[in-house]
Amino acid sequence: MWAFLHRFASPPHFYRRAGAIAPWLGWICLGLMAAGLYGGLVVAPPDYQQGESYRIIFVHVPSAWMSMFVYVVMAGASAIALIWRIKLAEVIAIESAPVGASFTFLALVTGSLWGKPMWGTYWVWDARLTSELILLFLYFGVMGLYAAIEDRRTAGRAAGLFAIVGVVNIPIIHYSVEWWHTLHQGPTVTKLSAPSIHVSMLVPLLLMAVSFKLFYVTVLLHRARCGVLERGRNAGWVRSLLARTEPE
Amino acid sequence: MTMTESLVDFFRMGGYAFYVWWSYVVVTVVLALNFVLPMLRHRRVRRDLAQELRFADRCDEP
Amino acid sequence: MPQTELHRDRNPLLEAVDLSCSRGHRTLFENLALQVSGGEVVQILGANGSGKTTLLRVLCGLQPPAAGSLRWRGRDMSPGAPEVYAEVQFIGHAGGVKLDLTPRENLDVAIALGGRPTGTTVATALARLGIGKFGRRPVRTLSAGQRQRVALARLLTCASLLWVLDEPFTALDADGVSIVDAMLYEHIRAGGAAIITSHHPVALGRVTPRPVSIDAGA
Amino acid sequence: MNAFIAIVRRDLLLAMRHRAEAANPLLFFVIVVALVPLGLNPRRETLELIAPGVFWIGALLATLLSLERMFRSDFDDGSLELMLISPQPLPLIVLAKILAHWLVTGLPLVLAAPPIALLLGLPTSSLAVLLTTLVLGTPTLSAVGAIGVALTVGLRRGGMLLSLLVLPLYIPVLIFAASAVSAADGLPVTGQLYLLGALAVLSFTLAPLAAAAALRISVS
Repeated sequence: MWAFLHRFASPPHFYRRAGAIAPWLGWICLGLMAAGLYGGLVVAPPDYQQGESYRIIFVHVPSAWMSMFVYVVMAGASAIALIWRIKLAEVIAIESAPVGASFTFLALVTGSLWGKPMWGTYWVWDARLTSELILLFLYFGVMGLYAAIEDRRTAGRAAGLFAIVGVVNIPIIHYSVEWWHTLHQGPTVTKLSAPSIHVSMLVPLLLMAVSFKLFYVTVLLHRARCGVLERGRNAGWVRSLLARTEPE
Repeated sequence: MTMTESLVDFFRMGGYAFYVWWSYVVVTVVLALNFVLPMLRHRRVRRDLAQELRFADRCDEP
Repeated sequence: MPQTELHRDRNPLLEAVDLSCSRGHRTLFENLALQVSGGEVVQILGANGSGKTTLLRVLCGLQPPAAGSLRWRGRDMSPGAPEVYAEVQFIGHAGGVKLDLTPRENLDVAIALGGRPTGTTVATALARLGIGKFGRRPVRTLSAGQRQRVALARLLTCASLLWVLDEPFTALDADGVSIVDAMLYEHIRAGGAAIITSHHPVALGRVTPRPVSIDAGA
Repeated sequence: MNAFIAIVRRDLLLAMRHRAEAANPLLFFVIVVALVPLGLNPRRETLELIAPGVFWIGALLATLLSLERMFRSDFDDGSLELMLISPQPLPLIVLAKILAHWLVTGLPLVLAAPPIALLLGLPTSSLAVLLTTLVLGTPTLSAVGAIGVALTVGLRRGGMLLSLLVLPLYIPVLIFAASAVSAADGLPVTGQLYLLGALAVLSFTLAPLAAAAALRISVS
């Protein structure tokens, strides 16, 4: 197992393997997303309470799940990069940050668009939305730190360390925001969680969740190929790769 | 319910058309950007590196 | 340049095996092999920007190399290993001297950080470097050469096997150079070693440093 | 152990040599607190409602303002490299820097709290709780801030980025401290104080390790 991982982690291998896998994952993700959307928008019955507006959960909830999932993957990859000094793990961590930030932004936008019909205002200091907002700041922190430091290697390791510090703080922040929210609970705030899930709603939701995960992996593979290329610009394999494709 | 009526009803989303469709539009746009931008960046990086390589060969830097 | 290896009985103090370093995307040097044994002074020669300072910082473990490995007394040197730091003294360009403190206060802190005082008192160390009477004035009021001497005084007050000095002679006058030359001489006679960098070869009276060029890799 | 004391003593000595500069965080804090009634209205009941939050946000910003000084001068004159090269454990040295920073910034905030609380019309009954939250909270601010400073010490204009990194991490302290002070007269506050204590212990043990690793990365 370790030998395979080590071989896969070597940039040239990764560059080729990722190039091969990415298109397949892309198509599977598209298929699942189409099925999920069809199931969610057409098949699923309207909710007895919220009518049709609840259909936003098919993008809101998967985005929220993904925003958290990507941060944990980023922190994990950063830990691997810092402890075992694997360049590929550092590239994966750094390239995941923008995708995670996009999912967090989507969770916030869809959350507030869903909040308007339900609570009458676009933004409510609901515990989960507030945690998402803070998570977005943490993402900007990682990306800001990476962009601020000139040397790519130092920048990658510093941003990775902040991702690890962030992942340790997320449960603390989430708990304190939940606690703070119950302290100042508005009288009629209904929970943002999905209404009691009927199977006809659950299936599309899961389909969308899986397709979002595949989307993340596909985009990550593309971005990581770019990162690996940039990182190894004066490495031998990059020279031979480029010389081969653009013959003099 | 004729075809067009059910279609119109589908897009009305029980009066919440604005919120539902706008959130789906935003999701589609952001996901599309996330998919397309790395492609462009990849092409640009390859072009820059290749060009850099060619420049290096031409003035045979040590 | 063939490696004229004086075969010591024990392993060399510090050994770098095909070390390579880069700054940003530019590779400074590649597969550089370097061996430093007790009782010798190695002088790293190289043009500006050839990575001399980076090499010194890598040798002291301040900076991880892009590739290659370092061995301290034959054992692999994991970065940040305390047993190595107890033996190494590094004086960089900035010298590590606080301008608002007096030389005495600076040296007291250095001793507390260094961990192994040599018994030479702060006063004698400062006197040895010719700045005995400035001991109680803020370093801010001293000249660049005198500040460099305050930093160098650290070598006398903290025991260490390997001195890593980045351009120690630039701010020093002839008198200062001869003092450092004497210090180096005593240090290597006591079995210590030193790595120094300098733009131009320095006429050292008693010590003949072994030049190592950073480009050729020796 | 004497390395720890030497670093704390050295930093206090340096702060004394720049006594004027050491007072800046406190003056900043007073001005921020004084601005609020001018911005809103000075009537007692509105002030009382927002006083705890304003107080703690002021403390947060004052600490943030002075964080830069923790490693900046050491980075510039090379003594940071001296610390990294020293055989003494780096987290211990970082803890000494955090303690020194708190003594110069956090302690004055705690001592100046009573008169400033009057400025904001905080009831004297909640003063005791305010002081407890400050004593527990401000060291945590210094410790967590040390991680952010260590990450941005290599940057010339790291100030703005430092606040983006550190403020999200300050949120739990702000929530528990401000709510403890506002619930002080009458409602039980032990829950918040225990949590503040837990945050303090957590940050004293983990922050020096993270900051030490960050320093090694930033200096390399």
